Amino acid sequence: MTPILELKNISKAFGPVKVLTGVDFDLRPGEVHALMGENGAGKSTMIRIAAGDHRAEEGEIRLDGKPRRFAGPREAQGEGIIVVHQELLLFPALSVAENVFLGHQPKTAAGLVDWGRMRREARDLLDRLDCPNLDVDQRVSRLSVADRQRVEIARALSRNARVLIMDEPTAALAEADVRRLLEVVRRLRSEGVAIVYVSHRMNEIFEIADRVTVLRDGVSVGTRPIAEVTEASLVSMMVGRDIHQLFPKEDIPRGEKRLELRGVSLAGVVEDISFDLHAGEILGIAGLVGSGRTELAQTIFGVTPATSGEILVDGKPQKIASVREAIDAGIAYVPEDRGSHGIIRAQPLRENVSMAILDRLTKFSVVDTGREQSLATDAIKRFSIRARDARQRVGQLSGGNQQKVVLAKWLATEPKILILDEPTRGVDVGAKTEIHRLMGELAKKGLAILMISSELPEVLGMSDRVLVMREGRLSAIVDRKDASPAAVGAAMMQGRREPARAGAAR
Amino acid sequence: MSRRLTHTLGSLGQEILLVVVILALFAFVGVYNPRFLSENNLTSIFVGNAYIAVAAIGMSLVIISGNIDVSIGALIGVLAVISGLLVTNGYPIWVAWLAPLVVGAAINAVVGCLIAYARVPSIIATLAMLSILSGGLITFTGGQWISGLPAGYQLAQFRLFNVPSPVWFMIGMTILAGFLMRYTTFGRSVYAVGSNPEAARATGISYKATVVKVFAIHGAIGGVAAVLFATQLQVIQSTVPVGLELVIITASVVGGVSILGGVGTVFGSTLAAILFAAIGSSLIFLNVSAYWLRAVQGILILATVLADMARRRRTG
Amino acid sequence: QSAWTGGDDQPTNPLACTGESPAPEPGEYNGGTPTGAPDRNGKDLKVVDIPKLVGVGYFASTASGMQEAAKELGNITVNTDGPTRANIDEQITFVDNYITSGVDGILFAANDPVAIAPVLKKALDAGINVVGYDADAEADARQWFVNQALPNGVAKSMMDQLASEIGEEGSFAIVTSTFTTPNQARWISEMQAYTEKCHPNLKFLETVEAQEDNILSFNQAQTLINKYGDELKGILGMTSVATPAAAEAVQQNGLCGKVSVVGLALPNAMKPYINSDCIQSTILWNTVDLGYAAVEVMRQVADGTLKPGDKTVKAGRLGELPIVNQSQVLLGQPKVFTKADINDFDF
Amino acid sequence: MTAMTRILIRHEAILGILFVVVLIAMASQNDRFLTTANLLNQARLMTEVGLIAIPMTFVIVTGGIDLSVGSILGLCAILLGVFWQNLGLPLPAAIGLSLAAGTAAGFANGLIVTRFRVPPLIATLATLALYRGLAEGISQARSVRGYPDWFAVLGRGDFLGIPTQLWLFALVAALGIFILRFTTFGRTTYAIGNNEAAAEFSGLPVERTKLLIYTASGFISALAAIVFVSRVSTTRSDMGSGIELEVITAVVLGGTSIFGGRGMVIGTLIGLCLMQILQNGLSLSGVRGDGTTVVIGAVLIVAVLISNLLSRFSSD
Ligand SMILES: Nc1ncnc2c1ncn2[C@@H]1O[C@H](COP(=O)(O)OP(=O)(O)OP(=O)(O)O)[C@@H](O)[C@H]1O
Ligand SMILES: Nc1ncnc2c1ncn2[C@@H]1O[C@H](COP(=O)(O)OP(=O)(O)OP(=O)(O)O)[C@@H](O)[C@H]1O
Ligand SMILES: [Mg+2]
Ligand SMILES: [Mg+2]
Repeated sequence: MTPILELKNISKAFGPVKVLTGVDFDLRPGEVHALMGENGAGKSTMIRIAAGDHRAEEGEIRLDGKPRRFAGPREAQGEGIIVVHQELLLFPALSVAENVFLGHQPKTAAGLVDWGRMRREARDLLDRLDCPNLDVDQRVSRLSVADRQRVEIARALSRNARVLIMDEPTAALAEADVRRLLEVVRRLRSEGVAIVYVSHRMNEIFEIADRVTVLRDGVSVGTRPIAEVTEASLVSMMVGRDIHQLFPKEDIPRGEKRLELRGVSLAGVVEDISFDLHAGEILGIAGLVGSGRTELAQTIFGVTPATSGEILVDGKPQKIASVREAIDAGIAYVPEDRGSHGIIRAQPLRENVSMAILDRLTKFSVVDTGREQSLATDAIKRFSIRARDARQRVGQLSGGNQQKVVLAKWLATEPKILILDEPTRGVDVGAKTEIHRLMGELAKKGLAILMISSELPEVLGMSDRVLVMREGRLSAIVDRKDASPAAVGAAMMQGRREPARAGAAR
Repeated sequence: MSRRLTHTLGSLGQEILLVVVILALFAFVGVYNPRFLSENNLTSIFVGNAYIAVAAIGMSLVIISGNIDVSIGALIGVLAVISGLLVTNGYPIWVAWLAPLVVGAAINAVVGCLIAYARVPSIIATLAMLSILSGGLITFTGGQWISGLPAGYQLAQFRLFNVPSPVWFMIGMTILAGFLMRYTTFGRSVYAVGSNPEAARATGISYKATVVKVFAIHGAIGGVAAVLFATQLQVIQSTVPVGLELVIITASVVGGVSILGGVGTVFGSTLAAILFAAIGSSLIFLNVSAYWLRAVQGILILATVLADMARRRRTG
Repeated sequence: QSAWTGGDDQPTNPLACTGESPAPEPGEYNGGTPTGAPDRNGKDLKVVDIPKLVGVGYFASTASGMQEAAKELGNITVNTDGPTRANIDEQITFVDNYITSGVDGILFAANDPVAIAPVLKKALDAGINVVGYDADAEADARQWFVNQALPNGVAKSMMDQLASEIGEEGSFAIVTSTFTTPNQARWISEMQAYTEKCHPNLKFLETVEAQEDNILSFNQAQTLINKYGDELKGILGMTSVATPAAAEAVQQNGLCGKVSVVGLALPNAMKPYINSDCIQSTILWNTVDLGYAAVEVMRQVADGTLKPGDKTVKAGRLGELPIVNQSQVLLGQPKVFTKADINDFDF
Repeated sequence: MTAMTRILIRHEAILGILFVVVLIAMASQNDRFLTTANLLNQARLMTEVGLIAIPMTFVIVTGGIDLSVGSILGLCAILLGVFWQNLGLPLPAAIGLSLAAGTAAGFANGLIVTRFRVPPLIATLATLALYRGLAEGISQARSVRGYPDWFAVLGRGDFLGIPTQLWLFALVAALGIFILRFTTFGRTTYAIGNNEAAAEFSGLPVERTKLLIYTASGFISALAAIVFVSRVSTTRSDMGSGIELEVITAVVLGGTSIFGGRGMVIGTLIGLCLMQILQNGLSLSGVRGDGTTVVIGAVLIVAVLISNLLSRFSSD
């Protein structure tokens, strides 16, 4: 069978940085071809080349066996090559329906945009993805990350794709949504669509992929049928070494009580939460997307101060009405949205690391740059951040290294309580284990850690206790010894209303 | 259905607010002095400011696309003078009417290229254009007014069904532009580019081409405004009204076009332009000392914007 | 409203209602003197003309009068340069730069008499001859000022003309540029004083601002017409921008003969309305002559032939001009142009 | 890339080179240009714009803009006169009150921007009209004159052979450089401009910083008003109109990104001086004011184009 799409000997550099070197890739009709690799391995770049978004310096693209050059994304789309982008390229100010159809709106006979048909067809597509609650007239800026991901997928489905490329489509989705998406992928495959599927989640790969290609440092390490690889062999292909222990959890004796919540609520989002957190403990929070975990964390951290209830730090009631007060109380929060809440891309590593403790680095409100510099170089060493020096802009680092910068920034505040919100989202296996190892170390030093994660294995692997949230409420607290995927999963889903059927909601 | 209605009302919030404010103003002043509502006065409110409303349509396009233009006042001055010079130098009247559209489109296409291809931020490119156009205008005309305009040139004095042509232009162009923005792919790509240029590119919409087109259309609309400006009286002034660009931008923004791009309609800016004209006129009718005119305008802009913010917060 | 909005608070001096007023005695010279000026008698002069703003017809025509005089004299070059907006700050910068560049003489029309004074004094200190026209500065900041017409004379011409057109009982409104413009403010004050004295039954309605913007002037005149309906008998235009725009509004409303427009305007701008019998007259000094006289005075000041204490000055084709108010050269009485003679003028 | 080349392709460095080139070109055109007297005099003339440009740099670095500075200047000038002459206060007290009023006006801007989250462009567009309107309403078109001689020292006098206001300007500029470059306040300013949410999540006082910056902008505008009144020894309600565009031109010419997050006070100073010597030098070489305006517009575009072009060769 001739491949529908073929990349031959592709090389690409951004300025002096070589990102892809002589990569080969082929895609057959009716297959799901997984693409894997560490952060910064060049997956997204390769995809963008195939989609006509970037131009490769060397190599050629063959479509149906014939060489092609794409002048821009529009040409590639004309050939039926459709991409679900990793960074959710949506139009926040426009409606859901319009986001789905922008660039190829249905037209009336007179060549005008047919709004009625556009809304109907958008509705149908969303129903196919099983999200009847998503209103097609809603502005995308008001949607949650998960819903935006759905819109992005609906957009790809709205074009009659021959080649569908999905770059981490499930990064923001929870279990149930992932199931439905995989369903759709299977159906498309059976209709003969060729699919490229990028994900850092192993189980999805094994469930859906027919073949897998692994990139490492911009070089293709190889393409294998899925039956010929195991999780361990994939990991060693990706990182170039074996990883023995994914979750290096150590047992640390529980210290004294650091943080206690008594009936904390944030009107309408988080209701009546009570729990305690001890020194040396890692408390995991599990829950579906939208269950209010981020809101809870941000309430503790003073971003959205609690509307009722009490927060106690070291046994004393603490008023937390702003981020500043939370930091002064010894709380640190590593946010889930790294790009918009964690780092300042345009500023040097040094200034990012010192940002939360600027007031401590000053004499008469003048920043002591000497101390700042040594703080940054220490951080680079301690967290083995791969950066040129402390003056490199954070935006130039890879995702995993950016995450380490955020960690360094917050640990510089010498917190007693560390809240980690999705600490390893979109982080590759290698960096992930490093972050996990670090968490263990910190706990050992007596830090109390609250970790939010949508990856069940991570929650189960790293936590001493697991706190489960559902629809803004606490639904269970499970001890490590009792924490099984089944038990936690059940607490997450329990009593969850079945989404109403399509027509009924309108 | 009702849900859709709420959405439509929600997205037209600013326009409805403006209609309410305008009606309230007319009612209030009308009660105080019924002459305010005479046909004659209503017409003159519309006629004298139609060119601002027309120019604000183009400005709305520019702002929706995520840019801004502070040179439009100077451009209108230049185009009006070009039109006048053509007609006084013996060119046919229709040439004098059309040339500003073409020249305006050409000049602004160049500005659009600077913004799209050379990546000069629009406020800087147009700030520079403001200097170049306004300085160049004086250098070129030496400050002489253009008089001796031939009969039949005064387009803005024509009437159709006893309604002066500027009103027709204002209404017609608003509807045309509203239609263009809502029902054509080009119109939708202007919103897309303003909302998220990166995403627009990935969707196959050319940022560069869209921005250049938006500026060219804005220039052509500026040409229409210039012709209305030039043909209202028997002479053409060779300077630009001071602060005209701010009035036009304010009309757009108070009309609900978000300065952050991607949001708004052209109906709002036309309504806002009408509102400003009505305020100016009503202060005279209310015998409010003209010294306070600008303070009242300022308070009104602020009130409209704050009301809009409050409304947006309420509807989420 | 009792105050004619926009007037200044300076004392007024209304003329007699009828008959010629005697020419006022010049009094003792109160202008300034340049220090250390070189002997410029008969030498080539480099003079700069800095009007209130460039880009309006009014100052374009004074500039053309200056060129005419310069050509006639042959030994003086005049260059007109100024701000594009009637802005005191920019005008000061222009004067300052020309002092540095080393001109022999500065002609100016001040946006603000006080604000411009320090920099003009600086010019005098640098030995530059300084002569004003159209809008004066503080007297000791310049040598001579060529006055186009005395404010009370302007007031009399305007109000007498208005009364003759709308009768002694009519109502009228004023369109001015901005309330802050000194010349207009002065004239309005004088008009108010003169009206109280000589036309006590004329009814003042209100004053509106219209910048130096002809469309806005048109709109404002239009609004006045709509507001007052039949009550409004006359509109006074205080600037050469406002008057033709008001005439246009009257014509477009078909009110020719019902509403009079009286005001200051260049004849060229008013010809269409006067020739079509819509408007009867326009009042102005000859702006070309004003520029012409300013250059003539500058030449004589530099030559030393115009000295403090002189009672008249010879100004080329204009003949002898009287000296009034200590250090002002008076161009003459404002002229009322009518259909009979307006077509003889081209400015 | 070496550190040296990285410094050389900074916009500020390019501008510095451009400045020297213009300086040399102007000096060779006219021997009266490069004299101490002329340069000091130019510095005197640019002080008001320069003063306001310092806080404006901060404002633009946060990604905001303040269009109301010219109106605040006008309002404070009028208030100075009203307090002194109409209310009969001693002049120093009038100065203090006028400074307080400017500060309050800036504070109001800050409140509208931070509390009500109105985009700065719209907020200050509204207060631009409002403050100017207040100035006109309060002054009733009357100007105040006849200030005592000691007051003129600030605007027209010298201290140690250097114009008095230049000392003031130097002080404000030095403070501006110091605060933006070395203090936590400066760091916070940059952080807000680059990523406001991240700054907020790091516990930086975002709202307070913005509020302070807009307030400072009001205060310095009032200070500029005092200097201005002292220089021209009169107050009028139209003072400072249009100055906002000059100030913004100087700041963006100086390399401050209109999108925020990038810029230096040094750059603003160079931009300011470049504009001033262009105006002065061209005028001395016999170019008329309108020609100079055209040249400044062209220089603005060229400066941004060059720095865009060079930044392509740098890694960031
Ligand atoms: N526009 C760009 N300019 C410069 N460097 C870039 C650009 N885009 C990507 N890179 C660099 O290219 C490398 C590959 O990036 P790419 O996004 O393809 O990685 P990826 O495999 O998709 O990683 P992830 O799993 O984190 O999505 C990275 O080092 C990245 O920093
Ligand atoms: N931008 C938004 N606009 C409107 N509602 C939102 C937005 N973001 C989140 N929500 C809603 O807020 C609630 C809580 O969301 P939150 O992000 O806290 O959940 P979470 O459990 O932390 O999930 P995640 O896995 O995304 O972190 C959900 O009902 C969600 O739909
Ligand atoms: Mg990627
Ligand atoms: Mg979350």
